[in-house]
Amino acid sequence: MSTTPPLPGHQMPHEDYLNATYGIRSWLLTTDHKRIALLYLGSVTVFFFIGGLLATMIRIHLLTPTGYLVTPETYNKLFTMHGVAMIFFFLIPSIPAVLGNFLIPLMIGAKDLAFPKINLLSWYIYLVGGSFVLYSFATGGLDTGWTFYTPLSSIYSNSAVTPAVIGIFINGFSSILTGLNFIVTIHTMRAPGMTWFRLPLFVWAHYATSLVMILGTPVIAITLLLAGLERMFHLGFFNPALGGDPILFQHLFWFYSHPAVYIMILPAMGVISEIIPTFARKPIFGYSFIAGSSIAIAVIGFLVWAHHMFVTGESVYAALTFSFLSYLVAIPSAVKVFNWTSTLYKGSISWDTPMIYAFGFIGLFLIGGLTGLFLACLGLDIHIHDTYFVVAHFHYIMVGGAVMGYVGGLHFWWPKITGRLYPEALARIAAVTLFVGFNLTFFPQFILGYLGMPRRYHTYPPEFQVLNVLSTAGASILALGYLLPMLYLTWSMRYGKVAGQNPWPATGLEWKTDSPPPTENFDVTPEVTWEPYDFQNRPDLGLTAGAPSLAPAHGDD
Amino acid sequence: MHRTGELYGHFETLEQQKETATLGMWVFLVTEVLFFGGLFMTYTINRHAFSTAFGVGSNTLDLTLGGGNTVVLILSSLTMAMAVWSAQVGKVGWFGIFGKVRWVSIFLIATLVLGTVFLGVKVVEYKQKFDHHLVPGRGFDIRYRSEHPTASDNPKEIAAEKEELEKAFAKDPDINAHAQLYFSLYFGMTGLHALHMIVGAGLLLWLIKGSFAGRFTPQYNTPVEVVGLYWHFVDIVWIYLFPLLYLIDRHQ
Amino acid sequence: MSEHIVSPKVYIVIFLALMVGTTATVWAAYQNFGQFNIVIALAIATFKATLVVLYFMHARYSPKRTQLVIVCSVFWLAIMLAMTLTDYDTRTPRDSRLAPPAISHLFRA
Amino acid sequence: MQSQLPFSPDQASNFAPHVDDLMLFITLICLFFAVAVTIAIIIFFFKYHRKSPDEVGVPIHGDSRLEAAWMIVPLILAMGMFGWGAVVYVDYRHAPADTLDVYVIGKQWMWKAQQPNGIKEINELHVPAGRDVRLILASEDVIHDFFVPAFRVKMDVVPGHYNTMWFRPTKPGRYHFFCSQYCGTNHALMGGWVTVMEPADYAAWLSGSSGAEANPVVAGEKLFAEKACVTCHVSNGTGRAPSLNGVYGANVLLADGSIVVADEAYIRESILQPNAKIVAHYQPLMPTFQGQLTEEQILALTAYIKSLQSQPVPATGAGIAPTTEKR
Ligand code: HEA
Ligand code: HEA
Ligand code: HEC
Ligand code: CUA
Ligand SMILES: [Cu+2]
Repeated sequence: MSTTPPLPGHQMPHEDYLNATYGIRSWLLTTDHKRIALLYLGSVTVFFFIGGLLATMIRIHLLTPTGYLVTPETYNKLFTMHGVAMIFFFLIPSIPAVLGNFLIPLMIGAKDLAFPKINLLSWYIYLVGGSFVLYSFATGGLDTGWTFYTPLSSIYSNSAVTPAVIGIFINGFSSILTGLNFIVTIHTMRAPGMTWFRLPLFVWAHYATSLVMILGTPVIAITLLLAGLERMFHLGFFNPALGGDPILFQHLFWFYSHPAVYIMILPAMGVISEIIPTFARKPIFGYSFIAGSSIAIAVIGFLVWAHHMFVTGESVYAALTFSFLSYLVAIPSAVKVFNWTSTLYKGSISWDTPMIYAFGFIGLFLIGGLTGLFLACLGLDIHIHDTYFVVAHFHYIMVGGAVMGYVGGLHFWWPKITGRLYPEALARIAAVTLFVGFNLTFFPQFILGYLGMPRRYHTYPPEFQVLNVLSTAGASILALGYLLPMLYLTWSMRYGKVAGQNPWPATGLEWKTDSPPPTENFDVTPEVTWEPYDFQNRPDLGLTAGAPSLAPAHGDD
Repeated sequence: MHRTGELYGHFETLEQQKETATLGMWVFLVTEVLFFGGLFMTYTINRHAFSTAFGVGSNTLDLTLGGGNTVVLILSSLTMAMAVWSAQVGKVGWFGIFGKVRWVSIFLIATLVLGTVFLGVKVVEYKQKFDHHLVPGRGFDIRYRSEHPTASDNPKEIAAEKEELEKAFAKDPDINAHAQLYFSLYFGMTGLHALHMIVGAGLLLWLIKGSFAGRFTPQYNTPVEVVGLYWHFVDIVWIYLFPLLYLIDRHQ
Repeated sequence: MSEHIVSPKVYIVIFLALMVGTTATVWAAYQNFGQFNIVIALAIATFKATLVVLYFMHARYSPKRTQLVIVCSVFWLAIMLAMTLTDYDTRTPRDSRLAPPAISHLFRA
Repeated sequence: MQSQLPFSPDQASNFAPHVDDLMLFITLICLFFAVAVTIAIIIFFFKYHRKSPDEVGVPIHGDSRLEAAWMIVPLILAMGMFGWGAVVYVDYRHAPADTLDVYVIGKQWMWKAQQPNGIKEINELHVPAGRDVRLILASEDVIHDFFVPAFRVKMDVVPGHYNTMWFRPTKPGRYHFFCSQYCGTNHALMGGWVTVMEPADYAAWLSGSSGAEANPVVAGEKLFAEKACVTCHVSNGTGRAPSLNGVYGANVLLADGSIVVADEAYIRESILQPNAKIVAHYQPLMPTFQGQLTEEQILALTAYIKSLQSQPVPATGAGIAPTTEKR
């Protein structure tokens, strides 16, 4: 096994970003966006592991109605820490800071991001924030729910809220700096010929994501700062006993945290928009609509936050406004789904692993997104707010959507990142396992929710047990599904087949340099002369057969 | 990254580099707007709900110090703008015993001095609030000053304050808690602003060092320009803070 | 390089305008305009801020892109303030904020 | 009555059928899109499967009419969902005139209700069928949420605000209510039962219990508060003493390892000679009430403790649950 012969014609490049320099220092002080991406890959995986472990404990605990494993305090800490680790320290940084960091400069033909040192700084800030949060987890944990609602978090909770809040506050700046770097890079660092409408959709998606990062994150930072100060010094911004208003906290919190869900899903949509044309070997359907819908989601996404507050006693007029706008934000998402599906029409579709993840993504995001419409419906939200229906909704989008997109993207670009291919058969098995396990875990939760099981319950009436057991069974399959890629991807770094520049082949600029790329990305600054996702006029891809004998049927553009 | 002169290796031209840096700073300022925005939101909601308490709190602030500080800060913005200009045109002047000095250094030093004056005045104001038990926390007492006047206090002023407080208590029995909210916001907002000034002062020091080393020329003055943007932004925040904090219900 | 150099004269004029603005706010604060005191104060502050942005920060001479960035920041701030206020300003009185529940003493046995 | 969805709780209020219909409507629309997209993907997946390794797909770049169609059609449907949802919601947020007003207070981690005639209940709520009931909600500490799945209604209970919610119970019976806003350690235990009664029964219940002393349970409840039993015996088991919910008739594990059945005699002994039998995991803290209570009062207390059967069963966390086991 250890002496896999390289594919004919493919050889690992002589010098690349991985072996250009050696030693711990050369990694910890690197300003190379590709190395920083790998640093992030390592650290977000740690948090995913922690979050996943906590999730597993949640599911085991819920096997029986009275709770199987832990005390109520501990259970509350489990889901809080699960939410905090997964959202702030895994999913928000995952695709942008790992894949985005690695790929954006490559995709636009730049040598690096605009501010390489700031890029490194943002990783360190992430680490500092993460350490605070881990410190909080280790010293008493955190039991406020990931939403930190006041006055529970600012007055009543006895757990280690302060370090956690400080940690998330600090981590916010990491996110801000990443977003800032991306925006500036995309504006000023594009290679000659790389016009806005030649940008890969992945870059468009990250542009939109970055908008949300820079416009939303500062608000959560200040909000948590205020809540933290209130906790430490009894200031009373959100404490009704002193005249403050707990609802104000929710407004400020969701002003960020709703748009933040688009920080999580937009990059995944970007990944899917790359995978689908590559494996269908045709231009993506409605490029400008997909690009535009990313921006539309980012902008409209800022107008809907109070749909998390329909039953807080929010004014009826405000509720109507926010519900209406929540339905508007579904339209650009619909545009994406329909365009992806149409791209498959008359394609030349392969069943490679990334494509399986892409299909999984569409299916699960569809269910997750559509159930968002249930929640956005005022009359229905009265019933399903804060039940397991909500839990199922967001896991469908975040795990079924965003995490699937992330794992799919990792597979897609793995050859570029490491220069080697993963074992295809194993990867397909893992993808299918994940899909099955996922649905078994979270579908029953929709039913639980409609039946009225509230979320964040360490114990529940016995009539809910059957569905909970199903869900726990699914979760164990899911855990296995995640274990597999972790193992074989690590394995393939050393022993995988050598990939060559462009194994799929795909059309993006990142595939026109070595795998792994050299430190400066391109030996000569490339010049872009082709349209995105164009397989027809790209002899360099080596696809000689061409399209099946059909007149090239252009749409109306 | 390899550097050639002032050009970082991953840029093609100085112009691209400058554009990038300025855009970067502008985008950063956007995040700052929203960062302060959260505080302004909190301010708005609470002022709306407790206008009496906010008036009472605001009237305890010293308008001379606050107004004076406003002038100082705007003046520092002017000197900062002039620093950018002198860097752009590369102006040099004779300063007696110091000999030939670049004007950019002079203006940067002036800005730094003004900034320091501002912070100094802020310290004086904070000290007053401490003395008057107006710092949020257990000892907070909006009546403290009127009940414990010192020799230096003007008796007429104290009497007026007492009367105002009586009226306010009649309107809102929880005025102490609500005034504390005002002071939480006062310290939160001015404190965050002061923090930005301190960071700005650090950046100015760095610039001053660079300017004496002759780093800033008509060809390359991006750092001065970018720090200038930041400094002006901090000025703008104060332009809003001043009326919002110092000028509530002054006419009563 | 197409750098626009603003002359010191402009800077000084702007500075003077800012001083006038400062005086005006203080003056206005001592007049009783009722509800409009706050409006006037904010209008003057916004005027001053605009001057700083346009001239001291050279926004007037900056590329469109920079101007767009500025507009965005103001726009998003406005979203946050305005839409939160839609909730607060349209609540029915009973739902509005009160001191801690006045009925809870009923239950303190 | 309306047909019920297969996966829905009892329909016991005026809102329940509306919400279920709404659910059905949205489910059908969403099912349509989900099925349509899934089928399209599956068909394309197999039909256009790559035949030779270097084959390329047909370059189709897009179609504005299609784009318009799939923006407009979902938009219209979405407006349908919004509109219908809005109607139900506006109805829910505007209580009709002449409601029966019940005060409900949430505090960590129990609910207290007060009927219009002053009767107080803990973790219980009695309401008459067919009458518009309005709950006026207040919180003493953090945010809670009063949620009755069978009624399809919930409303947050926010400190510093009064929120109200209303419903018209339609079917007599006992229905779970929950706290559905996370409020700290025993959030999951902060629930109870709503009892919907025929109006006549409700009237009888009201007058029966308003005769305060006449009803031993009510009298006992009052005593339980007056003699400060509540300060230690917190209903959710977080106090210094075991929760008394469901203790009657249960097996109690004692500190010496033996087990006794908690019958009237045991309860009486526990009150008068608390140190005779110490419950496992608890300290002998309880003062004796010998000589401080009349027999009638002891009976009343016992009756009250017996009535505490319908509370949620506490979990098995250490220090939380009474070490009682139901047979
Ligand atoms: C990545 C994360 C993510 C994403 C993308 C979304 C997307 C959406 N979410 Fe979700 N949501 C969460 C994560 C996410 N959400 C989380 C974490 C919570 C809980 C927070 C907490 O309380 O802890 C939550 C909670 C939540 C609530 C509050 C529920 C409650 O507490 O009562 C609501 C209410 O409106 C909502 C709505 C929506 C809507 C309308 C969308 C839309 O953007 C979805 C749009 C997509 C589609 C609609 C599918 C594609 C469209 C078609 C195929 C066409 C057909 C469409 C029509 C007919 C219109 N979400
Ligand atoms: C990115 C976000 C994210 C992700 C990926 C997940 C992943 C999972 N979540 Fe989580 N979840 C949240 C975000 C997320 N969740 C949030 C925000 C909340 C709300 C918190 C709150 O209420 O405050 C929540 C709440 C939540 C609840 C509700 C708790 C409650 O309300 O009482 C449940 C219950 O089932 C749950 C389950 C799971 C499961 C089974 C997974 C699985 O997908 C996890 C699978 C992953 C692994 C298991 C790790 C990787 C696997 C290995 C390394 C293999 C080896 C490991 C083992 C063999 C154990 N989550
Ligand atoms: C100072 C705290 C305190 C007060 C006040 C108090 N108790 Fe107790 N009670 C305890 C403790 C501790 C125990 C468990 C140890 C034991 O069995 O003595 C207990 C046990 C009991 C038991 C047995 C419970 C079981 O699970 O078997 C009953 C019944 C009881 N108390 C009733 C009452 C009544 C009725 C009152 C008021 C008249 C009261 N208690 C007041 C502390 C208190
Ligand atoms: Cu009270 Cu949850
Ligand atoms: Cu949302």
